[in-house]
Amino acid sequence: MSTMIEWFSVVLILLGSIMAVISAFGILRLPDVYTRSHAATKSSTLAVLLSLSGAFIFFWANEGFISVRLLLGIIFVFITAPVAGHIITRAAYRSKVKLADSSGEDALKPFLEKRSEHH
Amino acid sequence: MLLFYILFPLFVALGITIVSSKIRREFLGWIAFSVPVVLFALFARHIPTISSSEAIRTTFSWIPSYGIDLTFLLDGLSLIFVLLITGVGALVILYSIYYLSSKDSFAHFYTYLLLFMTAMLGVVLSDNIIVLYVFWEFTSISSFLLIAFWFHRKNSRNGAIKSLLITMSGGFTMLAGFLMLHVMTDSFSLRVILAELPQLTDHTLFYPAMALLLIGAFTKSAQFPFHIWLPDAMEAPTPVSAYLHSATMVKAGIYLIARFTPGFGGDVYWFWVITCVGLVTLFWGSFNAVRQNDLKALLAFSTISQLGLIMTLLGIGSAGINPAIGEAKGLYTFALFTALFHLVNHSTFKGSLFMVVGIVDHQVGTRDLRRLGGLMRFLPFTFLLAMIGSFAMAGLPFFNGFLSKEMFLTAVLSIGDLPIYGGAQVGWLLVLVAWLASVFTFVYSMILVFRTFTGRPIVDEEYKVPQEASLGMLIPPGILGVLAIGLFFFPNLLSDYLLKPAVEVLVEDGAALAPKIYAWHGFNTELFLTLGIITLGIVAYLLLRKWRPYYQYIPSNWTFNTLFRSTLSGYERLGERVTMRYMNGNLPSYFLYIFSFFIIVMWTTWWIVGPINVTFDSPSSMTVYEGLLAVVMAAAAIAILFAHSRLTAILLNGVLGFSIAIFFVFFRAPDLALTQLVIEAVTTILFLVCFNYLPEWKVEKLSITKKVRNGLIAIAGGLTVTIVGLAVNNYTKFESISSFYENSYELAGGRNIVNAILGDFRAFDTMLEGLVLFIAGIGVFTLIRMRQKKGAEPRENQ
Amino acid sequence: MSNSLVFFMVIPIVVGIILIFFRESPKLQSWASIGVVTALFGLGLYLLQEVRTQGILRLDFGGWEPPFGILFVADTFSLLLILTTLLVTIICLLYVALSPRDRMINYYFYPLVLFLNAGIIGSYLTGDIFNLFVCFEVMLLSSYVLITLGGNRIQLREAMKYVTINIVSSWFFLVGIAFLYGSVGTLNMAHIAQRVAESGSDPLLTVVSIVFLTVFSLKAGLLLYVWLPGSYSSTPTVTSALFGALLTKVGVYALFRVFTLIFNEGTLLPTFIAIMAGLTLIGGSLGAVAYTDIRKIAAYNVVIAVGFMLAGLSIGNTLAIEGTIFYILHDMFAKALLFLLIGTMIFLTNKVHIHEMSGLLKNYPTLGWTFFIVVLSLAGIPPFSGFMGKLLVIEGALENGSYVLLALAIASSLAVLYSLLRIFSQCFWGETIISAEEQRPLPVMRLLPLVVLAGITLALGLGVEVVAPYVQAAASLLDPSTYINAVLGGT
Amino acid sequence: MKINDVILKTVVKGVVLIILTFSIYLFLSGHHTPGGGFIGGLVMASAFVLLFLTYDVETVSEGIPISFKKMSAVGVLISVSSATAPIFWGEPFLSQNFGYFDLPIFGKTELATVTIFEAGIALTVVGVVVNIILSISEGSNKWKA
Amino acid sequence: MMLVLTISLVLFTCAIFVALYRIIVGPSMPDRVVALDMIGVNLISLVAVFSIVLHTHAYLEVILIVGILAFISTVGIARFIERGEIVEHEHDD
Amino acid sequence: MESIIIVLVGILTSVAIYLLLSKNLIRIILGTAILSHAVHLLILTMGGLKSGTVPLLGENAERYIDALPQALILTAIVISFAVTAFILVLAYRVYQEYGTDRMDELRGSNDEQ
Repeated sequence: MSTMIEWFSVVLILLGSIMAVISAFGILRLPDVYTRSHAATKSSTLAVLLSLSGAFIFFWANEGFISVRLLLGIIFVFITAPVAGHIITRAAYRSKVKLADSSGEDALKPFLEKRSEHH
Repeated sequence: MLLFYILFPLFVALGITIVSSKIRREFLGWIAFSVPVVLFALFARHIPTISSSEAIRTTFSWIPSYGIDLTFLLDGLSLIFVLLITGVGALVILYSIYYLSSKDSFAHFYTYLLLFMTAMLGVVLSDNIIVLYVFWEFTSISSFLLIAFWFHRKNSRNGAIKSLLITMSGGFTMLAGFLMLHVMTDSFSLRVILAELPQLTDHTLFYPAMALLLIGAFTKSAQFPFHIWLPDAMEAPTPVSAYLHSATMVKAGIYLIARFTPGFGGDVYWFWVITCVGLVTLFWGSFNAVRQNDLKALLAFSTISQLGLIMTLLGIGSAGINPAIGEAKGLYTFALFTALFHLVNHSTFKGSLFMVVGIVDHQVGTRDLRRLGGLMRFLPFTFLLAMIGSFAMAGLPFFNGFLSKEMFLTAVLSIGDLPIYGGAQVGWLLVLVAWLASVFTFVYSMILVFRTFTGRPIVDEEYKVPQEASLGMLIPPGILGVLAIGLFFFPNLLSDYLLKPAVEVLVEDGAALAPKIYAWHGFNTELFLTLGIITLGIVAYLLLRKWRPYYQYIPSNWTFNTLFRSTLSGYERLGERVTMRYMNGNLPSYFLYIFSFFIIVMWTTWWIVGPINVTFDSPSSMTVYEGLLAVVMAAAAIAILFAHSRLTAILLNGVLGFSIAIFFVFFRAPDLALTQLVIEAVTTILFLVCFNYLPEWKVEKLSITKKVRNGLIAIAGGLTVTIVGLAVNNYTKFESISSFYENSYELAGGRNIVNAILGDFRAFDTMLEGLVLFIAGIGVFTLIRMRQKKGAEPRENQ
Repeated sequence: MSNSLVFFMVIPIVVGIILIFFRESPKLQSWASIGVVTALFGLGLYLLQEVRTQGILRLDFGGWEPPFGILFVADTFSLLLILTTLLVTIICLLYVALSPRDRMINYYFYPLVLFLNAGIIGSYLTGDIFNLFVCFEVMLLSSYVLITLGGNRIQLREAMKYVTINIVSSWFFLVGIAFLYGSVGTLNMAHIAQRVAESGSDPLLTVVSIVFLTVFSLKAGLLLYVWLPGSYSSTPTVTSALFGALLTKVGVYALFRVFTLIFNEGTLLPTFIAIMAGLTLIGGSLGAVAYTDIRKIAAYNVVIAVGFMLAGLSIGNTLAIEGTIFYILHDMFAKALLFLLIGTMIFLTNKVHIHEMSGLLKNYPTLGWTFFIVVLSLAGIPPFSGFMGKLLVIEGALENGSYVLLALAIASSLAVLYSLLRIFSQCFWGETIISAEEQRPLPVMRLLPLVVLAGITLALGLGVEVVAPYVQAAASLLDPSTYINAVLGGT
Repeated sequence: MKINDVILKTVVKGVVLIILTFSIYLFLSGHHTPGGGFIGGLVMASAFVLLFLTYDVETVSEGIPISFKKMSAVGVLISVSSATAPIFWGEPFLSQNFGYFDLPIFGKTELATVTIFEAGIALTVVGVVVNIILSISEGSNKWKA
Repeated sequence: MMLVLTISLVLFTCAIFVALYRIIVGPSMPDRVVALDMIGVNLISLVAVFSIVLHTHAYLEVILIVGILAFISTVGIARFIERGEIVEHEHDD
Repeated sequence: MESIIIVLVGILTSVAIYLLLSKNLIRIILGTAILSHAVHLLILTMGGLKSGTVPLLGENAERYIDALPQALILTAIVISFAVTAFILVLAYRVYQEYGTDRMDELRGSNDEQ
């Protein structure tokens, strides 16, 4: 039984690592910071969730040890990773990092310009 | 008892400083005057005891741990000196009361003078050489203060500093010499040292000690080539010159050499060095005295010359100590005796001459020979005194100088007969030098008296008509003049009571071998020499205008004075040039020195101590990711060097920090990993916070050579650390103490060993570390809060 | 076991921290700190007697037997240094308390001085090499803050250099500790000494010792004194005085401790130290005449003194060590006095270059004579305190045949004399240029600390005999077994 | 430019709570598992730093009216006094004691004096780190003004 | 099982490498921050796996810490990029 | 492993020294930061790297890793943090007063007050 669960957790971890590699590929290949950020936050979050859950389950199954810390960690990463992605992207936009040429038009720009006129 | 004699002037000096504001200034002078008078009387009381070749001794303990005791000894040699010090001192103080002007600070003057007196008494009475040295330096200091008494004058200051530097250098070398003597004999006591020295001639330190000692004595006694400070010291008030440079300070060197004669005397080098230096000084002093236009400068050179004469005599006389000297011992004892005799004579006539010059200066307002003349009419008594002094100095009959000059010639003539040192070859040369010097002496003596007092009076309108000095100023030189004449007629009185006991101290059976002094020896070589001196002297004086201008052809920048000056200024320039070069205020240069030093010393040590065992063996294996991480770190670190923006650099630094944290994870250090992570994050944030106020960095523009240089130093530094690290890693001789800490659960109740070490075994570190952090916090706070107020003076708030 | 040893460190720390809360009451701060330091001085005297009767005292923190815990070890040498440190601190604090109030008082000056003292004393007492590092850091951090305290922009600039160089030296220290721990596996200095001796002076350990030589040379200003003149000459008077008197001595102490206790074999290290000391003497002597800024001149005099002390160490026989101890004690007082005097001169004239001042002796006679005393004292002229040390070191050099060092030592005394006499003759002698109206008043109270220091240097010179037994006891440094037995020989 | 930080601010409130809890956990568990005064303090400090990053200084200081400078001073005082205390009952300086007690709720619990010592350290660390960051940000304002 | 774990370790490491490449190459600052964030996240996973490999609980704290710090650093750097001044003294409005 | 880490320490040291030798303030400060990284690794290596398990008792290990260097490093880390914080602020104050971050422009001359 416990070996089954252990194997399950190990597979989770492996999946996580594959996700990580995929997101890394995204980081490597995507054209601008906004898309890269997408790759980094979305899939990495998934990767870490998978691997942490794997570890959590492994310890549970193997030693009967319920790690509050791991659980906290999962929650924490789950909460913060998107926010981090959000603020980086915003910072990038505000500091006028160019969009990739293939992105089409900047939909936010007219709106912001209008607002700054307003002020 | 002797200690109190010595300290008496010191106490009075202190008293004078304390009460100076409450007492009339003349009265201070009289208080000061009473000191040497009382001391003279006290010392004179001992003449009968001492003349029967007994010595008076007192001992106080000072630093027994190092064998330094205040032992004082009054014997025949010291007695002459203490009487001179107190006697001349009394006269000088008396004179000074009338000499000093109302603008001068009496309190300071007498304080210094009495301090000086203490110092001199200490020098001649100490038996312990360290105590002797203490007083010796004390004489330098107090004379320094006296010379610079008019310190608002630049010349006074320079003269004082010059004399201090030269005498102090001499003093320091002498100290080294003394300490060598201590190393040789294991005693600080003069008597012990003098007794043991003759057996120690084979000791390696014997000649160094002698040389250093001689340097000390020569500097103090203004012997060639150290004489240069003396003319400059003439900036002192005249009473000071009269005291220091006729009777006391310069005689300290003489005293020292005389004192050590029983120890070193038998040595051939001692003999030749002192004799030759003395002769050269004698000649050089008199030769230069003739060209001087300043009366005091003339006296200064004449003093140098006379000191050379005494020195020569001491040198010749030292041969008498050599046991191999045999029959001729009497001859050399004679020289020693003459040295002491001339010492006394010189004090009398030179003291009076200084005072006379002082009177001239005081009454006329100048000492420049070119502006003086015909003063006989205005200052008749002074003229009389000047004549006595000068004639005594010139060695004319009916003055004491004649006697000692004759005896000097006898002594010099005897060098040729020297049985052991091989003086026969050069003896005649020495006689010639001595004789020439005597001719010059005669000439400058004549200049001194006749150029000043005879001839046409040169009285400009700006000068008041000079008047004869007050009685108080005439009495002291008068007394000395009377002595100068008196000693001619009754020399043996002096000889019996003072000189013979002194010679007895220097040479065994000295008193018995000492001659009786006669004014008339019959028609011998000496007399003819003297007659020659007088004849040639008179001719030379009359033809002075013809030959004196030739002096100007002697290149003026070849003197030792120039050497001294250029040494000092060269030292300052060198200091400035060198220091400004390497202490350039540039931090990178400083790091360059530091790391170069480290690398050089490390590699030198390797080279010297032999190879250390460096291999790449490691106890633990390496996994792939550890290797990868190491590569990542190395790459990140190197990338920092090429980072174009500071943010990149900081992020890379963050990568380094995080990687180290991972290493800590790999290497089983969870606590460290945690701390490192948090610290790294906080540090990065700190960097970012501060970056707001700092400029973006620019790419460094360094020349290729500098880049290569820096790179080499950097690589060498890293290499050094690596190599030693590898070697240490291989060194497994000792087990670490840390297995003890594995009992942490039993001992400290903690399962986390690291935490147990931090909180318990080595909690002290942790506590202080908290304090360090706290201080840093305060530091940041003050750095930001405390700023210079705009417009405030830079160092207002000290 | 004597808990009182730790008071030297704990009490200044506690009082310092409490004073942080009383930022607005400078009077309280000053008298409280003076009181504390004085009390510690009394304690020090008591402990000195204790050491004399009972031998080396030690305190194992937490009761952990050496070599596992940290411990304080007090022998005569360290206690003498502590007493001197405390006395100098008292006087410097008095100087501040009696001067007009300064803004820096409000910025934790007193607590920082107390922390500085704690760090210095900790370094003197600790018997653990890593704890020595930590104590150094306490001292250094306090000095970093003190050096910037005063609001002068030059201070900031020089502090930047001072701090970075010291960071590098701390780095060397850690490297040294790492190597040492890696090779002998222990941190307790006595234990290290034992193991190093066991190893039979392995070449590797000699190489490791060079790292320590670098570290302590940096701290002491031996050859690597590049940081010293700038930083010591930019700070306010009292800070310079404290630094000049105390800071380099800690490095000197560490050199003494490490190279008499641990790395005491072979001739290589003494040779290195001798060469470095010689170069330091030369460099200091050259620097002392290179500047017209009186603060710089004083700073280079510190360098010369360091060279002299280390010359004593490199000679290394009993006489030289005793002489050096005398000299260290003397130098702490004399340097404090020198810097205080120079600061007072600058305060009075608002000038720093020698040719801008003249005739101060007429205006301020006591100041002038005190300066004269310190000149003589520093040049090693009897009967002031510098003499005995110089005498013994020279004699030690003679016994050892170190003639070059001997000559350099003597020449450097002359350089000291000349460089300071230049100040005396230019600034104190000469025509008085300050008129009576312009003359800044110099209250007696402000002179008091200076006169007291001058008195101490005279008293130390005349009363050598009082100190001599302690100094002779302190020279037992040369016999490391006493120390090792006291630490490792059980409680 | 006004920046709307609603998302961040909302999330941070929760996150800070997590961090604070975690830091206290780290502090308390330090004796047996990784953690302890330093790390606990540092993590707590980082929570504050996060607050300052997200909000501004004034808002935070209104919410948490603590003088961090005094906090650090108190921290050092606590650690030093807990180190000194054993002297008064005749033990060497810095002696730490620990014992096991049966407490009503927690069962057998280890209580150690070292906890007080570590608490001092933790307070120091929090105080100093926050204080440094506050000082710098304050300095900037004055400078720009 | 070990083999799988090792494979995932290697994979995570590869991801970190790629992110590192981003950090070094850029081109914009936010790129680097994104990469840094990703390194943090991958590190968490790495440590988790490593704990399993080593059979220890000692590093579970590390996981959370890395998470916390990655977040704080990201916020801080983003702030810096956005405004320069990362801690503000007064209210925004 | 140890030798690799020691070599790594050497590389870090070299980089740090090179940074210290440059003129820019921030580079110098970064240099000091890297120096401390290097020495922390070095201390750890000196205690042996993987010679035992994590120094937490109760991990049922035969041998624990040398915990003493870890404690030392912890202290060293905190101290170097304190110093780094201080020197950073100092650097910014220097820049504020002098308007330059180049050390060669911060030499000072003989005739300043």
